[in-house]
Amino acid sequence: MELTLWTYEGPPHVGAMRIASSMKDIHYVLHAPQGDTYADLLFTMIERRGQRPPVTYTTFQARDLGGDTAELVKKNIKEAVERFKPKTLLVGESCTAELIQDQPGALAKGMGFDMPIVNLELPAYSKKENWGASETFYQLTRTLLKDKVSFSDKISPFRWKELGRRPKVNILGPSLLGFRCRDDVIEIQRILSEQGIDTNVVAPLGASPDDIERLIDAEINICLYQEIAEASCEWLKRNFGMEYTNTIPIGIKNTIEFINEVHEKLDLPLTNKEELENKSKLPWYSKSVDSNYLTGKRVFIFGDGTHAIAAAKIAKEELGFEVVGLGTYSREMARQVRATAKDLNVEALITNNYLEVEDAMKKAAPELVLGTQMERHSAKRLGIPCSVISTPMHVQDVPARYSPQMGWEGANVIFDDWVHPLMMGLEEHLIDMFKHDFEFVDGHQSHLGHTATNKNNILNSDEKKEKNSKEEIIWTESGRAELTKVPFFVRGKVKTNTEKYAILRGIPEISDETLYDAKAYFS
Amino acid sequence: MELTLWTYEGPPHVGAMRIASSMKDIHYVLHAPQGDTYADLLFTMIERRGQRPPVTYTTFQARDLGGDTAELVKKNIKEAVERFKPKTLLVGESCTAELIQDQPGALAKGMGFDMPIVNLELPAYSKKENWGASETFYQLTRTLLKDKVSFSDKISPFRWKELGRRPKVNILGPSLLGFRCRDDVIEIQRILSEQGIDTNVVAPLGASPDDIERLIDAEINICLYQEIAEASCEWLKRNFGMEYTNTIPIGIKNTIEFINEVHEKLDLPLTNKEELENKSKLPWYSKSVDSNYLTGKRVFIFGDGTHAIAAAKIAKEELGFEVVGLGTYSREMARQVRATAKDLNVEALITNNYLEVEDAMKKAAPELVLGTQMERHSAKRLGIPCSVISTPMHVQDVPARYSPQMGWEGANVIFDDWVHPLMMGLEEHLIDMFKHDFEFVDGHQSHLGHTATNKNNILNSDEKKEKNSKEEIIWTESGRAELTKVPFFVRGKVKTNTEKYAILRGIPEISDETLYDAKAYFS
Amino acid sequence: MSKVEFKKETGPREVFCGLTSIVWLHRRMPDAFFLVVGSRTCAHLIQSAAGVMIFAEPRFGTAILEEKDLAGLADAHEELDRVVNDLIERRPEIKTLFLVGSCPSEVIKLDLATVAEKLNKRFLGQVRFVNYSGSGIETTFTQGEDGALKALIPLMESSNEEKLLLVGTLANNVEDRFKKIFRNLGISNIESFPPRQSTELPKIGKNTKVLLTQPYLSDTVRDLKHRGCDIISAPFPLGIEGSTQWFLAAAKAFKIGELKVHEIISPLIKRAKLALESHKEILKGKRLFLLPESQLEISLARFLHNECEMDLIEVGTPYLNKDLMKEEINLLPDNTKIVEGQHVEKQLDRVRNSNPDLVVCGMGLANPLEAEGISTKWSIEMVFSPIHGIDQAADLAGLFSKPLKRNQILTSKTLVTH
Amino acid sequence: MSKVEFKKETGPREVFCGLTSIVWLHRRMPDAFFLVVGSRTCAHLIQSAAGVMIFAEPRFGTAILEEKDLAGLADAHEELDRVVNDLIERRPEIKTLFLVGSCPSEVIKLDLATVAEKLNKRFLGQVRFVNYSGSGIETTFTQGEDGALKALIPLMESSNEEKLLLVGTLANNVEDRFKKIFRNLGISNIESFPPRQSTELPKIGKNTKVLLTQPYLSDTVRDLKHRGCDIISAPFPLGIEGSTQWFLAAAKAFKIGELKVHEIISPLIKRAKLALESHKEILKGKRLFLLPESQLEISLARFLHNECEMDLIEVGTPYLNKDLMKEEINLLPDNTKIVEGQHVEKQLDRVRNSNPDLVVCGMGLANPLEAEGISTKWSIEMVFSPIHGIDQAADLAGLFSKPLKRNQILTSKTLVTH
Repeated sequence: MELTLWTYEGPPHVGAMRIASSMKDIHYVLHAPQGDTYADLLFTMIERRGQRPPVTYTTFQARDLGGDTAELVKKNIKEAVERFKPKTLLVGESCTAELIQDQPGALAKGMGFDMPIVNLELPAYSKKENWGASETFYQLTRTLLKDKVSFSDKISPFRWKELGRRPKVNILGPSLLGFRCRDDVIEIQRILSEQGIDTNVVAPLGASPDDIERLIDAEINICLYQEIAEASCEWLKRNFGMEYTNTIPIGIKNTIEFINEVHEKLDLPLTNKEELENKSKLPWYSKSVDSNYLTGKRVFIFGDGTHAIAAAKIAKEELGFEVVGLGTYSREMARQVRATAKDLNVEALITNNYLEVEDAMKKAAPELVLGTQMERHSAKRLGIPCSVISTPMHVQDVPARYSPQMGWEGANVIFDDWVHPLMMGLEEHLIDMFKHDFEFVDGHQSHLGHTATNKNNILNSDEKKEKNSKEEIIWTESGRAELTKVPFFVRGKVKTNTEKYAILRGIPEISDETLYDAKAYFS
Repeated sequence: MELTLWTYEGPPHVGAMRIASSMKDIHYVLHAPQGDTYADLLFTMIERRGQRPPVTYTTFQARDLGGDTAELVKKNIKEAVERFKPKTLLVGESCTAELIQDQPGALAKGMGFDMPIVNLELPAYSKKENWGASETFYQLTRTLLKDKVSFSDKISPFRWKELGRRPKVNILGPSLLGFRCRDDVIEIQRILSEQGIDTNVVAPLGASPDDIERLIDAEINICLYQEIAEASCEWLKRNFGMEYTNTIPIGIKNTIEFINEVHEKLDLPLTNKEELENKSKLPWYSKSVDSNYLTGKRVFIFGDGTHAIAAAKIAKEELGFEVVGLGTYSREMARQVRATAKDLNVEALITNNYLEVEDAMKKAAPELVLGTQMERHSAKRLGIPCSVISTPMHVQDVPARYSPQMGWEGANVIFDDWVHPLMMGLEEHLIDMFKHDFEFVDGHQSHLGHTATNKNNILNSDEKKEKNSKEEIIWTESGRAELTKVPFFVRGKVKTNTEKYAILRGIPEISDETLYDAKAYFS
Repeated sequence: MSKVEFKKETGPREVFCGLTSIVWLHRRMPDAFFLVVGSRTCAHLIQSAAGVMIFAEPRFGTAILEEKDLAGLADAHEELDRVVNDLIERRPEIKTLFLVGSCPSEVIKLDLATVAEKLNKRFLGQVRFVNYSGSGIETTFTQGEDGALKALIPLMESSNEEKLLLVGTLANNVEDRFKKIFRNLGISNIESFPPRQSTELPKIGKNTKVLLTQPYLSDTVRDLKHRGCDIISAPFPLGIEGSTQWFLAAAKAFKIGELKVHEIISPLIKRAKLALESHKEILKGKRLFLLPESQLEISLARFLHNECEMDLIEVGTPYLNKDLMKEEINLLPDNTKIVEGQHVEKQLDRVRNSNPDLVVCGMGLANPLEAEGISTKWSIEMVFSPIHGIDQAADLAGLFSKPLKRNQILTSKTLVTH
Repeated sequence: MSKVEFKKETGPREVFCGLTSIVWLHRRMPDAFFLVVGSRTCAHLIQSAAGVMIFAEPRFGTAILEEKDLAGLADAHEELDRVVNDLIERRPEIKTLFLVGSCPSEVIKLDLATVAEKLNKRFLGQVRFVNYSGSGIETTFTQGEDGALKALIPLMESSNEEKLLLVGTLANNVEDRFKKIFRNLGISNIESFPPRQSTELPKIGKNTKVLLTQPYLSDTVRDLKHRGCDIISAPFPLGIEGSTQWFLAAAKAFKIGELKVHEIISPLIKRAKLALESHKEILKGKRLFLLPESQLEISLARFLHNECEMDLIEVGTPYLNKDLMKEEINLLPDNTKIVEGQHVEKQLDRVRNSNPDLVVCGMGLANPLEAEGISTKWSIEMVFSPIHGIDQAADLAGLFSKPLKRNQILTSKTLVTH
């Protein structure tokens, strides 16, 4: 049993719903009690969908348990098939139904329909949402393509040459409730098209079962989100020899590397390499002298594997930040996140517990947090600017405007989204610094809260706790006075460093000079 | 003499610089002392331009005044022409040079150059930046095209039919330091192109003098920003018979009306009218049930004429807000703003004094402010969410990402930019409402400041002032207690209304019942 | 009883389960903690329904069952013990801990009552443990509150003091208004259940006169009756009419004359009618379809028809206690069609065929209906907003007039939904 | 004096005028108000230079001349009178009002001295008026402070008390550090000019020993000399070397032994050297080009060469007072090329031809140079940052190492600039 106040991921059947809702001509009969219908609102409220998810809940009740719930399943399957006439039927169960073992998938298969039926067995007590989505997409792909395995030759990534047409690729992974998938797909298609590469199928987002059957018309697969598509890509590689890409095109460097990888895999010459550097405004905006203050800003990153890894790279190499924390809730991508963290000399935080993330954030004393909606709120409590880079998300993460994370425009979006909160933080500081009290009797309203006041609170409350753990280090009046002169956005770090230094040198009282000594020591 | 702590517009020669810097192959010799070079940073820092403005400052000093400043002007003109080899030369003076009456334009014309020379006389002591930009663009257009007037027939807007080609239009008005001009131009060109209409010339942004000479190759002009382009459009109409558009395509309704207007002027049938309604996400996002709370939100609008008028229309008709204040600093557009305000039953505020705007804002007790950077700061002080819709702007108003205000994507951008601050305000409120004290000892960090606390301060300080003016109206304990139960974002308005009601009815003390009476009265 | 048409329907539903009521119960009693014993689905459900509240207020959580907990019940009990210990150690300010059963815990027959009993012994004098089920196989949405209140009744001491007991969660400011009005009527001993602190449970007995504020408390009412309480029969205090009759019924139970009641509330009624006017203008003659969710549907239908002059197409309700709803049903117009239960697909067919102006429904259905050009109001807002009482009648009407007004402002044609 | 190469240049400039110094002066003396008498250009210039400060702090403003003010000077005087009256009515907390002349007010010969005199009489005991010119036809950037301080000298009372007077605006925390160190040296009577409150002007006289903190105060120094003050000759306290010699010079003036000075500051020097190390690693051997703006250029060049081992290509300065800068110039390496004045186009040609690693320049030039692939540091930051003193040496070096470090991190090729 695990005590959970909040969870980054839903249960695996919600992952299955993400795949079903992303696609056309699919229906999902879910053996589940009435309460599980809450999941519909994720799609209709967060994504503002104008269609209900294509899901029929069997809605069994306590009184049905004594009777024949299997009959209830069959009745619902029959009604759903008649009403929605899907081209492929997904059948599965949520946590409660898993316990009563009605085998809805097997029941469906015995009902004599001639459409493909995918039996989804998603262990609700050990797996989570992204795994469920990945497994569903994999089972669906497998079901619809398995008969073609034996009849098909291995697919050569170069065959477009013989076929005398532009190369074709599939874009796999984008789904509803994924972070900015809607726009990433547009951006990546645009980039590929500019390079003379056609998109064969995008799936699951917007695809029908027919499209899944057409996957093997492409030469290679673009694995756009590993959390969702890697299992399917791997199966397609094993069974049809289809190569797939490993680079996630988030940030300028990764986008260029991605374009390179696609060209290499297809054996297509890359003719406009020089141009690529100038497709996004990020490099110039980052180089512009007003961005100089970004150098070395301490950033803490937590999110899904794909976005956390990409964010770390952009933060360090493209914006000149210092990454002081990196983590993910995607256990499936723990290995990759650990590798990236190691390169950055930080320890990766792999957890599903947001309180641990908040603690780590507090310890790292960052100047910017990049995280999920939960980190946004944790950062808010700590008075640290934050930008959201990953699911789980809220309705404000599904903007009306074109807001990809990937490709050239994605890099532009990232520059704006990450720098704006920092800039606002700096504005706070400057206004605070330049304001004079008698002119601001009502107090100055801040988007970060009354930074100065609250920061002091945080310092004070930290202090109380730390006094015990750090063997009663005392701040003298001069030390304390000097500390308040340090700009707010580095004050936390200066305080920690000075105390570290004092412990190291066995200095029991921190004066203004200790502060300068520590500053010199750590510079 | 006018006491000014801050001004919405710079002097007219800065307007001229905006035109010169927007264009290619132009150089501007400005008779001005060294300090006036500050204007370069508007372009290199706010717009992050990688080129210096094409301006040579004569840099006369006190010691030159006794001598021959006219010679200094000629020396600088000569050097500038030799170094920069412009195709057209602008010559003018800033405020100080205007006083010493060297007539730099006349001097330049006497120097025997064979390029066109535009003599800019911009009265610095009575006109402002936008007027200067408009006048410069007009003088430039006139200078480059005046010789063609007598040789040219009136241009028929229908001549594209006889010529057997797609209709051609000019897009006039976009300039550097204009609000989102860079992206508006792209959006409008896209929309016109989809309709089968070609862009002949965009000016001044990106145009050369040769392009100005080509203006008459188009059938009609798109007057995209009246502040800058109307004078030129009018001259082109008078002298070449070129029609120009009046609708500013900001918001869905105006964009559709704009497309209609262009089609009508060109006598081009509009074939995809039905489609147009669905080109932007704004209508659906606005209709989505999570937007229901937007209905009747009180919004205060202040900016340049073009953007303020457009904002009022969108606010009312497309987002369902109530416009409680509308104003502009553009005296040239006062008539139009007054007309719009009249339609909305509010009084237009025409002023260049930001303190007057802040006062009006306070009185109107809005829930959202749409304004310039100055209104953003005023709103911040008052704890009201704000979105920036107009110049004058800061570096954060020149985002890396595609951020038009016009057309379909412009409407998407507007939805996000206006609703996000409101949503954050609401989030504050909800978190505040749902939080429980003992769990938030450090206080909750807010992007609006500690709303509750500060709101109380504002109420209290207001109260002190109002006690005198409103004949000592007293809030009883029950009235005060009831008022604190009102959600923060309407509390100010409820307070004002209740007091209004009390005065109207001659009630000296406001109890909880008075509050309910007033609420019913105003509902 | 008026000639109302009743129908029952079964099939797939689109409703919240009883766990959702934790979202307002934890607000009402900030010294309590609600620990759901369930699956990741339960945790995800509550956080999805709670929205932004989850970020401010972790006074509810889930003990998520894992593979190993399913192996043997003994182990599960032990695990739950551990989780509760951890929780109480970290949150020593908790005074009452609700162990909330869920679909999976019910199916595997986890005995929360026994667990609660053991824990009560161990934490005697520090934390009280109660248990109830919010499972979706037994309860719908607001029924969760019924379960939670019922679970508290055994903890309530007995007293023969005469008092008025308001039963059902109210917004604090509405509660204050009601108490003020009752005091003006001459009823001074008034208590609320649930109280604002879980430890301050009212005492009850044969002189306790129970006045329900919410219609979904069947089990609670039954147990209060068993404890000797007198249940005042009345419609519910939604709208002017319902509230007036509700006050009258209470007054009658306390032998206060009707005249006195009218004297106190007629100024309130007068201004409420004034305030209602602008909303009525929008709602009048509009056709309303209520889908089942909150059990408030019948009272809302009565208010919206009788006071706002809306036409009722169909009134859905997840569950119907004809006895408790008797007074309400009497006030409904003839031929009102009440449908208990749900077959969501068939019901939506009826919605589409009946061409309604407004549909009251859950958040999962609202946007899809809007996309079809049908205005909607989400029912969940009714349980979060202060809508009870005469003074709130206009605000209650406003919840329904606002989407219609918005629809008038914005273009009304069917939109492509991106 | 070392063999330094001097050159003068005239032509179009790219520098701020003296009005800009209001931006830090109003921060230093929060009880003062700076009223520029000028044009809309002046108002726009200050708000553009002040950036976000303008939103927080309206302690400066412009009386904007209009057509009608140009018609006759008498009317203009009257108008100014009216504006000042309005301002003081609205801002009764103002203690000192600086009337600041501008290019247009100088050209039309508006006599601010006479206006100030009249106003001083009228507001006697309430507000003091002083006037100076910040006009761009007479002053460059930091020279505005020189004018403002010079204008205050007549208001300073005389005293023969022995004291150390630090002259030139310092960041408050730097000032505190300096005072602490001087006290440790045994100098206890230390005052600053400008003071933190405009009304608390130090008294001066023949026992006042003036130690300059800023190199741009020629006129102020002249007038202080006239008042009998003793000017201590020293380099400026930028970097370890400059600060050390500055302390030594002050100590000498107070007859404090060198040994004592070294005893006090050697721990500071030791840690400053340690802190400087990482910056020196980046700066060492890099080629530096300083464009004229702040008059700090010579001191910066000395620090960056002698302590950070940068190579100096050209040191621009808007104005050179060889007397005041004597000690600094002595510390420069042989063959340093100092250029006084500016022809911005020719100077930029030299920048491009000399292939520098870093250019110090104004905000108007920085991004255009970056776009050509040349790293820059804006000079205006030097007058806003706490850079003085031994403890700040590493921070001062950091201002220059940061852009180079950033350049190393980001790709170094020439970019398309959108």
